[in-house]
Amino acid sequence: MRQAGKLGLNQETIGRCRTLARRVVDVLMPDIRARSTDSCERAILRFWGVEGPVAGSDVPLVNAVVDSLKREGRIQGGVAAPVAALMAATGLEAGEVCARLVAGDLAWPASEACVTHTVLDQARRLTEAGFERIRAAAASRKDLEQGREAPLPWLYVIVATGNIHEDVKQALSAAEAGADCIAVIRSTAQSLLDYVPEGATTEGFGGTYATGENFRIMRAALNDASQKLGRYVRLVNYASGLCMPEISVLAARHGLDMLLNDCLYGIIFRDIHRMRTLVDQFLSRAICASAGIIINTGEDNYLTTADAIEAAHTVLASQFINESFALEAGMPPGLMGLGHAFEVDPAVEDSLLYEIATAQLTREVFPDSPIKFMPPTRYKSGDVFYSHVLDAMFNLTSVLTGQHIHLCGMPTEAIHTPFVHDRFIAIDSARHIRRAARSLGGDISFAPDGFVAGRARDVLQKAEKLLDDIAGVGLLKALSDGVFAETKRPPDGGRGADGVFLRSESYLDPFAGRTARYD
Amino acid sequence: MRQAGKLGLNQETIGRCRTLARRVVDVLMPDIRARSTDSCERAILRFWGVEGPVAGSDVPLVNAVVDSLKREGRIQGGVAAPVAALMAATGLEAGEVCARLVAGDLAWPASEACVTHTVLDQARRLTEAGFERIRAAAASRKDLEQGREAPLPWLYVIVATGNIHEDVKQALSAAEAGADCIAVIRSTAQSLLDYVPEGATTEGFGGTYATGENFRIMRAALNDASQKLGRYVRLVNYASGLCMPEISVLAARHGLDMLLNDCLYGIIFRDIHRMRTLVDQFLSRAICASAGIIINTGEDNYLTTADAIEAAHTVLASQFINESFALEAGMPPGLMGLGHAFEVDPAVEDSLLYEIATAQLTREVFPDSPIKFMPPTRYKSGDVFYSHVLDAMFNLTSVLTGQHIHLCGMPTEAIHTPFVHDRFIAIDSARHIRRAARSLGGDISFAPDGFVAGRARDVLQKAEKLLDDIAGVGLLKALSDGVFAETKRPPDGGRGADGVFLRSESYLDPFAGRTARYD
Amino acid sequence: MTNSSIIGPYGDTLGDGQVQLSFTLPAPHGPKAEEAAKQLLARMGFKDVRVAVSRDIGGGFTFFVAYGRTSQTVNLDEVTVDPVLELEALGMHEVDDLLAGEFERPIVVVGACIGSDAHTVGIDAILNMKGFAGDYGLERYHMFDAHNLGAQVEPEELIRRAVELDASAILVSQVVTQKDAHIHQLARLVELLEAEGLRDRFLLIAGGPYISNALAKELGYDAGFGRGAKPSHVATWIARRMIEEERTAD
Amino acid sequence: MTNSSIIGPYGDTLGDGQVQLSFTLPAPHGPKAEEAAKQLLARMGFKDVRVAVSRDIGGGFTFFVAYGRTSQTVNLDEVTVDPVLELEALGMHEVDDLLAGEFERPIVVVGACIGSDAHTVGIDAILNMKGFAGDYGLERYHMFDAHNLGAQVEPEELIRRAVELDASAILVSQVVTQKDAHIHQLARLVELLEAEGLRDRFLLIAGGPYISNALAKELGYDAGFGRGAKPSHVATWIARRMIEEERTAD
Ligand code: B12
Ligand code: B12
Ligand SMILES: Cc1ncc(COP(=O)(O)O)c(C=O)c1O
Ligand SMILES: Cc1ncc(COP(=O)(O)O)c(C=O)c1O
Repeated sequence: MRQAGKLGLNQETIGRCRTLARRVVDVLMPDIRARSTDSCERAILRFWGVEGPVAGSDVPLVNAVVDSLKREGRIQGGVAAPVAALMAATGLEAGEVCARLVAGDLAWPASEACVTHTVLDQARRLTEAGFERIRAAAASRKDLEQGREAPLPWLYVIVATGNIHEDVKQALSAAEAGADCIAVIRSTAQSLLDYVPEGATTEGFGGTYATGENFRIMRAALNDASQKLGRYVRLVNYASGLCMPEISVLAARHGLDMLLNDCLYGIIFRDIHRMRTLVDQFLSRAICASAGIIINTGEDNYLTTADAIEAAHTVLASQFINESFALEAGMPPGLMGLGHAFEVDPAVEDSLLYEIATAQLTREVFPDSPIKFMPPTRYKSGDVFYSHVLDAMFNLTSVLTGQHIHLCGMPTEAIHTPFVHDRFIAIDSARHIRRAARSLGGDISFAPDGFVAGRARDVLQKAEKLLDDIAGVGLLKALSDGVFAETKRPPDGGRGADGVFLRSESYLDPFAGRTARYD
Repeated sequence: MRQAGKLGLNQETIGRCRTLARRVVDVLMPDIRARSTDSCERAILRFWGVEGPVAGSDVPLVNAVVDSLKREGRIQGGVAAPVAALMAATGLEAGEVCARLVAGDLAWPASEACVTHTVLDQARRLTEAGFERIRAAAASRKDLEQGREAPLPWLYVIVATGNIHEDVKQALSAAEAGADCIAVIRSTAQSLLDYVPEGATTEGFGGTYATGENFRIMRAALNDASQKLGRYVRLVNYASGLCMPEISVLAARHGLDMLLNDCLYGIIFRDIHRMRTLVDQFLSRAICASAGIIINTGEDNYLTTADAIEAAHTVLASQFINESFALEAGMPPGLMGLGHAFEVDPAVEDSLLYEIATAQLTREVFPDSPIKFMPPTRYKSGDVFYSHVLDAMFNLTSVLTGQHIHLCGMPTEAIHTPFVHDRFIAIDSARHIRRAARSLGGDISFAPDGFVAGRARDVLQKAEKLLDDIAGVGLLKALSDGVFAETKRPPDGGRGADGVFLRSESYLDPFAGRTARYD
Repeated sequence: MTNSSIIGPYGDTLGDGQVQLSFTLPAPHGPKAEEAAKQLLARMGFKDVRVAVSRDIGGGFTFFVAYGRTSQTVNLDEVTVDPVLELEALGMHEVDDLLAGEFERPIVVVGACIGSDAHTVGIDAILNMKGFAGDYGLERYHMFDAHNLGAQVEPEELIRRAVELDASAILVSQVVTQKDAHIHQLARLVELLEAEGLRDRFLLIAGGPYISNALAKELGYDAGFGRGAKPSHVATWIARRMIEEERTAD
Repeated sequence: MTNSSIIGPYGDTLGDGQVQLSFTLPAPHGPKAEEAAKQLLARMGFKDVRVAVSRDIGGGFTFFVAYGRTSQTVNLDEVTVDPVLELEALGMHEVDDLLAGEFERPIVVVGACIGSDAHTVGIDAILNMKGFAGDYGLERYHMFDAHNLGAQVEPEELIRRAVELDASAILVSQVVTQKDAHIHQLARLVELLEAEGLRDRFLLIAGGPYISNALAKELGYDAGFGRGAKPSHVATWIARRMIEEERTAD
C-alpha cells in the first residue's frame, strides 16, 4: 500500500505533527490509566468467557454482576479480583460464579480475599485463555483468507435492515456482487445503551443491534460466502458508544475483521463523557490489537457538519491523535483504518481537485495504514442519478490515490438505508471504476506548484498549527472549544459519566503488562 | 484550445501523417473536380434562392428541375448556365424560372445560349447574392453569440422525437438545463433519400427529417432561448447522405452552426457511391467554410463496429484524411470538428487509460480544431445506472483532455432515443464534472514512459503506417479492403451512382474561383 | 389528452405516459424472473412494458430496470397544494415587526431531535443563528427566544424543558424513517403531552425530510415542515398562528 | 406473503413491495407539480409514496424520482417461459450432425436489416463467421449456407433474393423501435410475402433487442429472438423446426 510521495510533502512537518499528537496523548495517559469504567469491567468478564443474560431476563449477566459490585461500593477495586477469588474458592467457571452472584447464591468475597497469589494466578490463567480464544478466532480468519485475498481497494458496504435475518440475505447478495467488507450498521441509539443486547434481533431502526449472536450469525454466513466465492469477505461492526471494550471482546471472539472505533467520536457525536470514552477506547483498542482487528476511525463524520474545505485540516489533526492513541494501546499502523471523506460541496469549482488532494495527502502521511475512505453523503440528493455520479467521482478518487478501505456510496444516500439493489448498483460502479482506472494513479503526477500539491501542503500546515494549539491547551479544553465537527463539549457532563471511576490501589488489571505502546 | 503537449509526441511523425493524408487527397482531387452530382446541381439552385416544392406536390422544385435537365440529356453542362440564361432572357427570378420550366411554361434554352457573357454575369450575381445571404445569416449568429459565449467543452445533446414540435420542447428544456448545442437527429434512412423533404415534419422514426422549414423553426426557438438564457445555443444537423451540398446550403441560410459532415461516412456506413460522396462532400464543405459552419466528422462511428483498442489508429488516420479534404475545400482548422469516441470495452483493465490516451492524442495532434468527442454507445447497457457511470467516466476524460464539442451520453443509450429527462440527467452530470474537474488537466502530467503516453505514441505510429499504406494503394482501394469500420466497399456500386456525372467542357461552375485550399 | 391541464408522464411525446422503474425480485436471474417482472409490471397497470435489463445481483435476487406507459393522469387544476407550503414567507424583519406589534416579549421556542434521532443539522438549520441556505435561523430574530436542546433528547426531557421555559412552541425534528421510526417517536411525544394535559399549551411543530404538513397533522401536530424548509417560512407560520390565537383569545 | 413462490418487489424486507420510479410531468416545477406527482403515483396504485426529488428540467417540465410500495405480486409457479427461450441450445457440431442426418444439402438462410434500419451488428452476430460472445455465427456451420444482405434492404429485394437462392429461412433484424418503426417494417414484409403467396415457403424469423417470440408470432413470424440471442440458439431452433417439418411432410 506504500506509494512514492507525489505531493512533495515536507517530512519534517509530518514528523512534528506526530510529535505533537503524542504530546497530546501522553498528557492524558496517566488519567486514563488511573481509571476504569463499567464497560471495561464488563469487558473483562466477557473476556474471561462470561456470556448470556441473567436467567429469565434480558439483562446481560455481566451488567448484573458489575452493577452488583457497584452497589457494594467496591467497583474501584475492579471486578476481576473478586470473581477470580470466588472461582478459586468454589472451583466454578467464571460464568457460573457470576450467575450465582446475581442470583444471590454467592456473596462477594471480602476485600482481603482478593489480593492473594491464588487470585492473581487464577486471573492470569483466565486472561491467557481469553487471549487464546481470540487468537484462535483470528487464526481461523487468517486461514480462511489465505489464497482468497480481496483486491484493493476493498469494497465495503453497509447492511441496515434492522433485522439480522434480512441483513444476511442482503449481505450475501452484496458479497456475490463483489463486496469485500460487510458492515452491519447498528440501530439508532444503540451507542447510548449501557449494555450490549443479547441474542438474534429483528427490531432495529436504521440498523441492527450489535449482539454476540448477531455477530455469530453473520460471520457464519460470510464464511460460507467466502468459501463459495473464493474471496474472503470481511465483517465489520461498531465498537463505539458506551460499550466499546465489550463489543471489541465480542467481535474478537466471533471473528469480526473490523470495528468502527474512534478515540473521540463518542464525545463529539454522542455527547458521551470524555473520560468514559478515553478509558473505553484504550481497552477496546488493546483487545483489537491482539485480535488483529482493523479499527475504522470516524473523522469522516466531521465533514458531515463542518465544511470539507475549511475543516480538512481538522480531519488530519484528528487522525494523528487517533493514531497516537492507537499506538499507545499497542496497535500497529497496519490495523489503523484512519477515516476521511469525500465531502466537498460539488457546487465548488474544482471540487474534485480538493478531494484528490486530501485523499492523496492522507495516503502519503499514513503510508502503512489501511486508510478508510468514506463517500459523499451530505451533498447527496434525492436525484439518484446525480448522486450516483457523485459516487463515481469518489470511486475514481479512491482508486487514483490508492485508498485501502473503500466505503461504497449509495445512490439513495439522501433517501433511505440501502435497498438490496442500491448496494448492487454501488458495488457495480465501484468495481467498474476500480478496473477502468487501475493504473491511473501510477501514470500521473501532480504539478509541484499546482492545485493539488498546493492544497495538500496547505492542509498539512494547518493541521500542524492545530495540533500545536491542541497540545498547548490540552485535548479536553480543545474539545470544549469545538475544534472538531464544530461541536463543543463542555468539560463535565456527557452520558455515561457515572460509569467511570478511579482505580483503587488494590485494583487488579488482568491486562496489566499485556499492552505496550507500539513503536 | 491549444494545450502544451503532455504526451511527448514526435512532431515529425505528425507532420509525415499530414503529408501522407494530403497525398491521398491530392490524387483524388482531379477526379472530384472533373465531376458534379445531382445534389450539387440542386445545391446551386438552392444557393441561388430556389426553394419550395413543385406546386401541388411534395417534390422539391430543385429536384424537378435537375431531373428535367437530365431527361434532356444535358446535365453534364450543369444547371447553372441554362437557368441563368433563362433568367437573363425572361427577367424572372430563379425560382420562377424553375417553376415555369417544370410546369412546361418555359423550355430549356439551347446550349449556345448558355455560354454568353450575360449568362456568366447573371450567374456571378446570383452566386454573389447567395454568399450575401449566407454571410448575413452567419453575421447574425455571431451577433447573437457576442457576449453569450458558452463555456468549454460545449455540451451537445440530441433531440430525436421525430416531430419537430416535440423536438422544440425538448430542445428548450435541454437549453435551459445547460445544453450548448442541440442536434436534431434525422429520421432513419433520410440519408438515402435523394431529395430534401419540404416543410415542417412530424413523422420521423428515430429522428426528425432535416428540412429547411424544420431548420427555421428550431433556429428561431433557439434564438429566443439564447437571448433568454444569455448563452448562445448552437443548432446542429446532418449534411450527410445523398444531399450533402443541398443541406449545407439550407443550413447556411437558416443559421445553423454545425453539420455532421464526413468525407467517407456515406461510403462506409450508407453504401453510397464513392465518387458521389467525394464530390458532394467537397461542395458541401466549401459552403460550410464560407458560412462559418463547423463540421463534425464521423470517425467515432468506426468504433461502434471495430474494436476501440485495435482500431484507434484508423480513427486518427481518417481524421488526417478528413482534415486534408476539408483544407482542400477551403476550410480552416477552426471549423473542423474532428470526431472520435470513448468506446473501449469497460471490461478491459485500465480502459480509462486507453480512453485518456486517445483523447489527449487527438487534442494534441489537432490543436486548433474543435474536436468532437462522442460518448460510449456500444457498451452501454439497459442498466441505466451502469450506463450513467460510463458516461461520467467519459465526461471526466473530456474535461481532463480539453475536448471542445462534448456529446453528452445518455443513460438510456441502449434503450430508446432520449426522453426529456434522460437529456437532463446527462447534462446535469456533464456540468457537474465539468465544474468539479475544471483544472485537473492542467494540474497533472503523464509519466513519459507510462501507459497513457506509450499508448498515444503507439496509436500515432500505427496511424502513420496506415496512412502510408493508403497512400500506396489509393483511398478507393483501401476502402474496398475495409480499412475503416471493418466495412468493405467494392469499387463500383453503391447508392446514388446514377447521380454523378463528368462535367462537360461547357459546364458552368458558379463557385469557380471561390474556393481555394486553406493553408 | 384534450385538456392541457390534464397531465401524465411525458417521455418524448405529449401523452405517452412513459415511466422508468427499477426494482428487485426475490427470484433467481433468468427468463422466468424476467417474465415474472413483465407480468408484475402489467399488473401494476403499465402498458408497452419494456424490461431494459435484468441483472443477477447475487443472493438469489434479480434486479430490473424497466419502462412502461401509464394511462393515469391528474388534472392540475384540481390539485390543491398544502396550505403550509402555500404560505408566503416574510423576511426576518417583517416577522419581527409583526410579532413586536402584538407581543411584548419574544416568543419562546424549544427544539430538539427526539428519541434515538441524532440528526441535528435540520433543527439547527431552523433554530441556530446561521440558519440555512442564506436564511437566518430563529435565534437571530429579535422576537424569538430559541432554545435548541440538540440530539437524542427524550420526549419527557423535552416536555420538562418546555414547561420550565414557558415555551409557546415545541419544534421536533425526525430524520430517520426506517421502519417508521419517525412515526413512533412523533406519536409518543403527543401521547405524553396529552397524558399530562399539556397538549394545548404549545404549538407543536414537526420537521424532517419526510415530514409533510399532512402527516404531522395526522399525528396530532399543528404543522409539519419537510425537505428544504426555511427558517423564515417556519417563523412566518409561527408568527401568523400566534397572532391569530392571541386575537381569538381576546 | 404466505407462499414463497408468490413474490413482489423487495427493497430490504420480504414483502415490502418497494419500487423506484422516475418520470417527467409537463408542469412547471413547484409544490403543485410535486403534489400532482404524488397523486399520480397513488393512482398508479403505489402506497407510501415518497417523492425523493423534483427537479426543474427547463422548458416547463419537472422531473421526479420517487419510491412507492406496490401490493402487486406474481406467483412464480404460474409463470411460464416462452418456449423459444426454454429451448436448450446445442453446440455447433451437434446442430451440424443433426442436420446432416436429415438433409443432403446445407440449409440456405438469407438475412438482412430491412427498411430504414441500418443496425447490422445484430444480424451479423447471428450470421457471420465471427458470431457473438464466443458463439460462432451460422456462416461457420457446415450445414448452413448463410447469406447476409446487410443494411437497409427493402423487403421486396429481400424476398427476391430469398426466392433466387431458394432459401429455407428468412432472418430479419429490426433494432429501431421508436414510433414502432420495427412493427411497421416487420408487418410489411409479411404482407408482401402473403400477397405473393410465398409466406409458407420460408421459415420467417425476426430478431432485435426488443423483439420477443410472442411479438414476432403476433406479427405472423415463426419465431422471434431478442436481446442477447446467440447464433447457436437460433441454429438449434431452425434445425429442430426444419427436421420437424421434414418429418411431418413425409
Ligand atoms: C449528516 C448525516 C449524519 C450525521 C449527523 C450529524 C448531525 N450532527 O446531525 C451522522 C454521521 C452522525 C449520521 C449518523 C447516522 N445516520 Co445519518 N445522515 C446524514 C446525512 C448525510 C445528511 C442529513 C443532513 O444533515 N441533512 C441536511 C439537513 C439541513 O436537512 P434535513 O435534516 O432534511 O432538514 C431540513 C428539513 O427536513 C427541515 N427540518 C428538519 N428538521 C426539522 C425540524 C423542524 C421543527 C422544522 C420546522 C423543520 C425541520 O428543515 C431543514 C432545512 O431545510 C443523511 C443523508 C442525506 N444526504 O440526506 C444521512 C441519513 C439521514 N442518516 C441515516 C442514518 C440511518 C444514520 C444512522 C442511523 C446510521 C447508523 N445506523 O449508524 C446514524 C445514526 C444517527 C442517529 N442516531 O440518528 C439515514 C436515514 C435513513 C432513513 N430514511 O431512515 C440517511 C438518510 C442516510 C441513509 N441513506 O442511510 N448521519
Ligand atoms: C452501433 C449502433 C449504431 C451504428 C450501427 C452500425 C452498424 N453497422 O450496425 C450507427 C452509428 C451507424 C448507428 C446509427 C443510428 N442509430 Co444506432 N445504435 C447503435 C448501438 C450503439 C449499438 C447497437 C448494437 O450494435 N448492438 C449490439 C448487437 C449485437 O445487439 P442487437 O442489435 O440487439 O442484436 C442482438 C439481438 O437483438 C439479436 N438479434 C438482432 N437482430 C437479429 C436478427 C435475427 C434474425 C435474430 C435471430 C436475432 C437478432 O441477436 C443479437 C445478438 O444477441 C445502439 C445503442 C446500444 N448500446 O444498444 C444504438 C441504437 C440502436 N441506435 C439508435 C438510433 C436511433 C440510430 C439512428 C437512427 C440515429 C440517427 N437518427 O442518426 C442512426 C441511424 C441508423 C439506422 N438508419 O438504422 C437507437 C434506437 C432507438 C430505438 N429503440 O428506437 C439506439 C438504441 C440508440 C439510442 N438510444 O438512441 N447506430
Ligand atoms: C467511529 C464511529 N462510531 C459510530 C458510528 C455510528 O454511530 P452510532 O453512534 O449511532 O453507532 C460512526 C458513524 O459512522 C463512527 O464513525
Ligand atoms: C457524419 C455522419 N453522418 C450521418 C450520421 C447519421 O446517420 P444517417 O446516415 O442515418 O443520417 C452520422 C452518425 O452519427 C455521422 O457521423
